[in-house]
Amino acid sequence: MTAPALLSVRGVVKRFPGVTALGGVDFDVRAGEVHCLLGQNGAGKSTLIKVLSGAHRPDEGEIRWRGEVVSFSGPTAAMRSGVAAIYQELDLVAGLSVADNVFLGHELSTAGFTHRSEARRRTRALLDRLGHPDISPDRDVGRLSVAHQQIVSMARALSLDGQLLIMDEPSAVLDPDEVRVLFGIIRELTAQGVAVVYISHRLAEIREIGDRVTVLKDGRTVATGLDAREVRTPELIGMMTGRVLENVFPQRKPVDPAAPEVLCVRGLTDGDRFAEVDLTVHAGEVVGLAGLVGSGRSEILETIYGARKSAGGTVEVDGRRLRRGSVGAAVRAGMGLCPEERKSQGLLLDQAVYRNITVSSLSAFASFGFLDDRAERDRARGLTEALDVRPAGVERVVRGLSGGNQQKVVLARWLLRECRVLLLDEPTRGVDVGARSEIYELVRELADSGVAVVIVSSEVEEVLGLADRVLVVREGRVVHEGPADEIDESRVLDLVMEGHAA
Amino acid sequence: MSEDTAAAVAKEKAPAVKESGLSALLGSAAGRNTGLVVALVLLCLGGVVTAGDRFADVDNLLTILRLAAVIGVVSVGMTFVITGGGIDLSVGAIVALSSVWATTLATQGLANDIHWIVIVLTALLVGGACGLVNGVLIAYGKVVAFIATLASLAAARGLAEIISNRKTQIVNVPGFTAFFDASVLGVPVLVVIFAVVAAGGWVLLNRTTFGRRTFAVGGNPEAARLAGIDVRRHTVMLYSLLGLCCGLAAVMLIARTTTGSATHGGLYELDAIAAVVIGGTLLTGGRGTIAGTVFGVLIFTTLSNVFTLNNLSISAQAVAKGAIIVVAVLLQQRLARRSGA
Amino acid sequence: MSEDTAAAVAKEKAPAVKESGLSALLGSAAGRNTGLVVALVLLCLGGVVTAGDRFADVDNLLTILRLAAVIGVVSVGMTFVITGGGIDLSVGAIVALSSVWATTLATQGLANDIHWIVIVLTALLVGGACGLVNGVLIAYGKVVAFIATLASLAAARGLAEIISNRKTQIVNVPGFTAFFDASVLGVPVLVVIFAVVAAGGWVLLNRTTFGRRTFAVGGNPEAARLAGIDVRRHTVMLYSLLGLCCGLAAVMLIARTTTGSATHGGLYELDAIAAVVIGGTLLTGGRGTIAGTVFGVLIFTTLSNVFTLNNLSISAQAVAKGAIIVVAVLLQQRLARRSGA
Amino acid sequence: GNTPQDTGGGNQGGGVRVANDEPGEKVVIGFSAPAADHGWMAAITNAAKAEAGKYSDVELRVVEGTNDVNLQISQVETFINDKVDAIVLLPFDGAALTPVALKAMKAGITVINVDREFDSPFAARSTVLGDNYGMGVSAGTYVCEKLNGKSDAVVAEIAGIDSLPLTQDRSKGFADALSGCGLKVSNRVAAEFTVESGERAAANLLQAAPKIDAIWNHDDDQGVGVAAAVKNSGRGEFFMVGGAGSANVMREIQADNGPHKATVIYPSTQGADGIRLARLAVQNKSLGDLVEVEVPRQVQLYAPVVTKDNVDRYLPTAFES
Ligand SMILES: Nc1ncnc2c1ncn2[C@@H]1O[C@H](COP(=O)(O)OP(=O)(O)OP(=O)(O)O)[C@@H](O)[C@H]1O
Ligand SMILES: Nc1ncnc2c1ncn2[C@@H]1O[C@H](COP(=O)(O)OP(=O)(O)OP(=O)(O)O)[C@@H](O)[C@H]1O
Ligand SMILES: O[C@@H]1[C@H](O)[C@H](O)CO[C@H]1O
Ligand SMILES: [Mg+2]
Ligand SMILES: [Mg+2]
Repeated sequence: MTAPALLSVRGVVKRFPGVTALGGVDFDVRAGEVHCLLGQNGAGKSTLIKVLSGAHRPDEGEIRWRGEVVSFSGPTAAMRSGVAAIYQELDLVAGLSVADNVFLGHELSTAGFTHRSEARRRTRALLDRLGHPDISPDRDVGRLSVAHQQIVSMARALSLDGQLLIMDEPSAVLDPDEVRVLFGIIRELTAQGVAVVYISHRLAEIREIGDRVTVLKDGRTVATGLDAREVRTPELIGMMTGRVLENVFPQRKPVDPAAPEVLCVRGLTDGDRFAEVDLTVHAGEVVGLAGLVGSGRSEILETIYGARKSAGGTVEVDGRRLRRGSVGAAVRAGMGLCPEERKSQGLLLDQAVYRNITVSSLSAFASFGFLDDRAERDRARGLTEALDVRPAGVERVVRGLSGGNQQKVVLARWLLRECRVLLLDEPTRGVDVGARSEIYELVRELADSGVAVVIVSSEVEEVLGLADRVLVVREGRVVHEGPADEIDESRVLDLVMEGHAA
Repeated sequence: MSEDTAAAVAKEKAPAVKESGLSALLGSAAGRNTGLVVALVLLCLGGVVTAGDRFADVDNLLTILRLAAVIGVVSVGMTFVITGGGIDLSVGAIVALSSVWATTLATQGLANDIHWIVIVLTALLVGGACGLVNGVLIAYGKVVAFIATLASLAAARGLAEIISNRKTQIVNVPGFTAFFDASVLGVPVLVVIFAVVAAGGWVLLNRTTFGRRTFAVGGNPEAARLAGIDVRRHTVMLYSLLGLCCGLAAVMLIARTTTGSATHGGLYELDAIAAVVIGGTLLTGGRGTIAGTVFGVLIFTTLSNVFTLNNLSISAQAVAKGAIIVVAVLLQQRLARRSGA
Repeated sequence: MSEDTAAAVAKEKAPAVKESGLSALLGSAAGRNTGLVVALVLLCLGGVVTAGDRFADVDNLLTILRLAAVIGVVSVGMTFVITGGGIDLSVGAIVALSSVWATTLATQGLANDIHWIVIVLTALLVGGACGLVNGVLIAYGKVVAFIATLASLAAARGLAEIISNRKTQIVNVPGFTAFFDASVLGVPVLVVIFAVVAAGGWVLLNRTTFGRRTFAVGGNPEAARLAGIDVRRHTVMLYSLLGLCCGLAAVMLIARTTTGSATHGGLYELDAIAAVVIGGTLLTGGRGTIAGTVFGVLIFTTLSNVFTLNNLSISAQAVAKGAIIVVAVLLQQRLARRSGA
Repeated sequence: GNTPQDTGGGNQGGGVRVANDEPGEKVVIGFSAPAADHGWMAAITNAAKAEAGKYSDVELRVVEGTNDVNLQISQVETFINDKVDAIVLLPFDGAALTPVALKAMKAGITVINVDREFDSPFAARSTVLGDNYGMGVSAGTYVCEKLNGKSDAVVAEIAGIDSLPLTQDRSKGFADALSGCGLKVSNRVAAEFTVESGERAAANLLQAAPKIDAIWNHDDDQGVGVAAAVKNSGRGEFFMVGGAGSANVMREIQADNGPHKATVIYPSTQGADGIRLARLAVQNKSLGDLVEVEVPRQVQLYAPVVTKDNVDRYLPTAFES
């Protein structure tokens, strides 16, 4: 490929108060290619995206678009030039319909009056193209699952008809099936000459869809223009993290068959999304729930945790039955939940990292209700160091952290509490390769110390690699249960999709 | 592409209009506002039972509507600001200042010399300008809306007092009074104005890009910015719009009372916000309904009408009002939940 | 693990306390509130320049503090509710109702027979109960705080009027008056109470689990819930706390005026919310500062005092007040931004 | 000059020139009143200012009008700190301001209480009062006369701010006078002394009572709104009596083209009287036409009924609301 660069970036610098997010980024994007951006959590990928799409103004550096130096005055200017972006933080407006969100800012209108049916029709077409005839253009976006919101974001980006499409971790919330559809569309677009900048922490995806790779580390380009199919994995990881990682999934210890049942769920039903779920987790065991997006796994976890009221069934921890619909009771009994949507369900975005970590363990730091602030910070510091949260500093406000680092903060909260039962819903979503193996490591250590772990993940590989036992959930029912080493990825996918028009 | 669109639009316009016609509008509004409708109906039933014909009389219903009109216009404007994530405490003061400015001897002189429309234009201009100042302070000065408009409240009332020398200014412009005292097919002009503003507000909020963007700015300003919306400019427009509504309300109040006064519009901020919020608009922004606001206004005005018809003591009225508000809201919630909205 | 923690806590307690001592407290409070401090200092300078010794006189400063005390206590309570994501419009009405209930003939009779503390307890009880009702309506009834407390406002004022038969009730309990009229080392008891409430509020908000949970509940209620906090119970506690503050404020107002009255506490809701918000507490919840609130209250009361000393025209005062509020906020923002906070 | 300067305000304070007007020692007077949220209250302050302006030996300090008793108390405290010679105080709530007035008196400051009465005789050197009960009686008596024995007459009342004791006094006087001729109030609403509230209350009242013979409205500023509502309703079967005595209403009475046929005066010149009394008391002068050596303890103003026949006499001192 010797086509001239569609976009060329030189020496871009972006600073935030106290942090230099980008310290000199160079890379080129050619028409018709899929250019992948790789880097650890906090490396600056999302910031770069925002600079390119006009959402941030760079402090230094030069951006050339079709050979001319440009300085986008805002997102509108970028969109007009043909740059469309899907942001990591799913910036949609709850309360507006799907169609309204798709055309927000570039509404179809005459003299200010919107053409609603036309917008609906086009949205319908875009959603169909994305393999989602099930999403209604009239639905309130706030009521959609994250996965479906991601689809809407993609529809929105497609509706802009851009020459450059930037996607910041689009696959994080999608299941394999949907990723396949997404890749189909990317291929379609690149064939028409559209350039795609693609961000993902999943190296397999990069190999499958990418043409060239640029690696960022601490806000700088460490390598650019690498061939996505040729470059070797250890080399990539080395460039991203500066160290060599092997053996992503930790060694499993066989579960002691005599270990006590810590979590025991019987006939759990919510009367809507799932029914008759039985689940037993022994001390030291990791149980994985596999299933498609929307299969009801999150609801199952939330109901076990008491965050939703069940319609029937029981939940016991260490043989003691929990009150229905009471998170307090679950937490007191030693349960912890890492929710699926970290931003809306997990984090106190405007508060310090340490406060986010200790919020569920406050009484451990208090005597007569008075907190020992310093002890809190120290414990939190220990955990953030162990999880390699970057930038370091427990006083930092969580909002300023990158997506993956935010995820680690939520994890740290429950690590601190030392639960009896830990429910993890997509714990590695948006987490980089390095930190991922650290999280796997931690989960394993917790299990080995006697904690009962339930993990939901859309990455089958992760479920199989981490769990001792696997449950496959389809449309709210458990359709398979068995040891993880007796089943392989394709079998799980078959079970997951059975009866699903794939 | 835009030609495509135009064609497609042309083709689909007819059915679209049919679907979004009056009955659909009423249907959907009623659906989402079941609780409010029920509350209003119960209130009216209460009126009929306790006051009989005196309540159900056309004159009385027109009286309720006329009373609702002034605060109604302000509330429609307030719906936009709140939906857009803001709040405005200065509306009453803006009404006062506009009413005073539009009825100074100088303005009335001009009105008599030129045309009574001068009074209307002055009030709209003053109201719009106040709104503009609020908007600029909030959007560009980054002063929290609550504080910025609280400051405007103090300043506008003070200014109104200075201009009027704290006297009630009586209007002596015959054309003006005649126009606003008239009726159109039996409906008082003030009520017609309210209806037009409400309908216009509904269209603006639900059928235009301005409205869509208002939801976005209020619901998720960052997303709105990323979508290319100029959030600050939009915010200024929202407050200016509300300011215009206040100016219009001032005109209506001048017509109703035949006066301009620095004491006009007392506590309108609370009344308007209450009507908007009880109507179902979220105080945190991003969700708003004009129909709900209109119901909210009607509930409050009907309530005081029924109380007066029953000769209830003011204290008992207050207690009953508190209780009824809570019941109305609980009703609205239960019914809205049931209908899955 | 909890033993580990406990041990760690015990070990580290001493230095932690040292660091969080008075100087650190003042330092950090001043740091975060630079703009407010500057605004207050400028205001005082203005006072000294225009009124000289009449302003800088001890008696005058005590007058300012005494004025600040009543609304100050309410504002401290309001800081909790707003930080916790709520709002309370009924505070003035609760003050009125508490003041009336605590000064009925019956209560005063008991107070004369038993001890004047009966008056205090009655006011606290009534205030706390009102807060509890608000909290329950909001947390369990799921009525929007704005509407729930607006309803309480109406109901509590109405009730106060009914109980007092709209007459000002005069207090004739010598012990009560004597106690609250006294001074401690030259500082009036009312001011001492305010200081204690502010200090207690600061500790509660910044140094206890209750305070920390308040931030969490206000910052992201869903996340707080999933983190195991009983958000509804906490909400009820927040409103009850504010209710108690209102009860206490009622006691202070009774002491100051020797009366209970249904008209007491008019518009305290606006004053308190304004002080809290100008102090830097976010109206959307999740961020709150007691020190800021105290500065907010002092700014408003000093402003009134300086105006009083200067014999400014009343209307001009209002205009100036508006302008000064805006300037104070802009100042606070610029200075806060510079210090990176 | 040693004569009171004409402020050009014209109609405030008829004031005859007497020897008392000769300038004496300088008197600093603090003045505090409730918020000027309605015409009468604004007029009170305007009249006080105008009166003070007439005397070269009076320095008047007017503070922000407020309905927060706490703030008003602190204003008086500031006056005490400032060691003013006299305080003219129209308290938002008489009882609530009593302690601080007592404090002022103890500090040797001459306190003149206006309109709303303190609950201790020691809290003021002198009190200038309107006659609220008497106002009701005057209005009621006039209504009785006008209705002339019509026993089934419908009488309505539009009160002012209902939580004020003075409103209750007025209503009581009105009811007492009506019962004298066998009538009673059949419909009663309360407004807030403002034009707008008067219009609103009246609009509802007119619906509540399909047929009315007489209406008494407590306050003429709100009366402007009441008149607008009446005009709007097209009703004219009744006559109206006003209250307080604003120039606007008196002009209507004079023109005899609106519902207002009479009004009962509640002088807004009380504030001005307060200033004069304060000055005299501080300067140890006596009240001109009285034999007394001292300023009297209490002056209660008369509440006459103004009708077409005598309106010319009252119009010049009526307040422009
Ligand atoms: N608005 C902001 N304010 C302050 N710091 C910020 C802000 N946005 C990003 N940063 C900082 O900039 C750095 C880069 O963040 P960015 O979100 O670009 O990382 P990323 O590569 O996208 O990481 P991830 O893979 O976790 O999404 C981080 O250190 C982050 O803390
Ligand atoms: N096919 C669907 N039909 C209806 N609702 C759906 C569907 N798919 C997703 N949803 C919505 O998505 C939400 C999330 O679904 P759920 O939590 O059960 O998915 P999951 O199995 O946990 O998948 P994920 O891994 O994406 O969280 C549901 O509450 C539901 O509202
Ligand atoms: O405030 C009231 C009213 O204005 C009334 O009209 C006269 O008496 C005053 O005290
Ligand atoms: Mg990112
Ligand atoms: Mg899920």
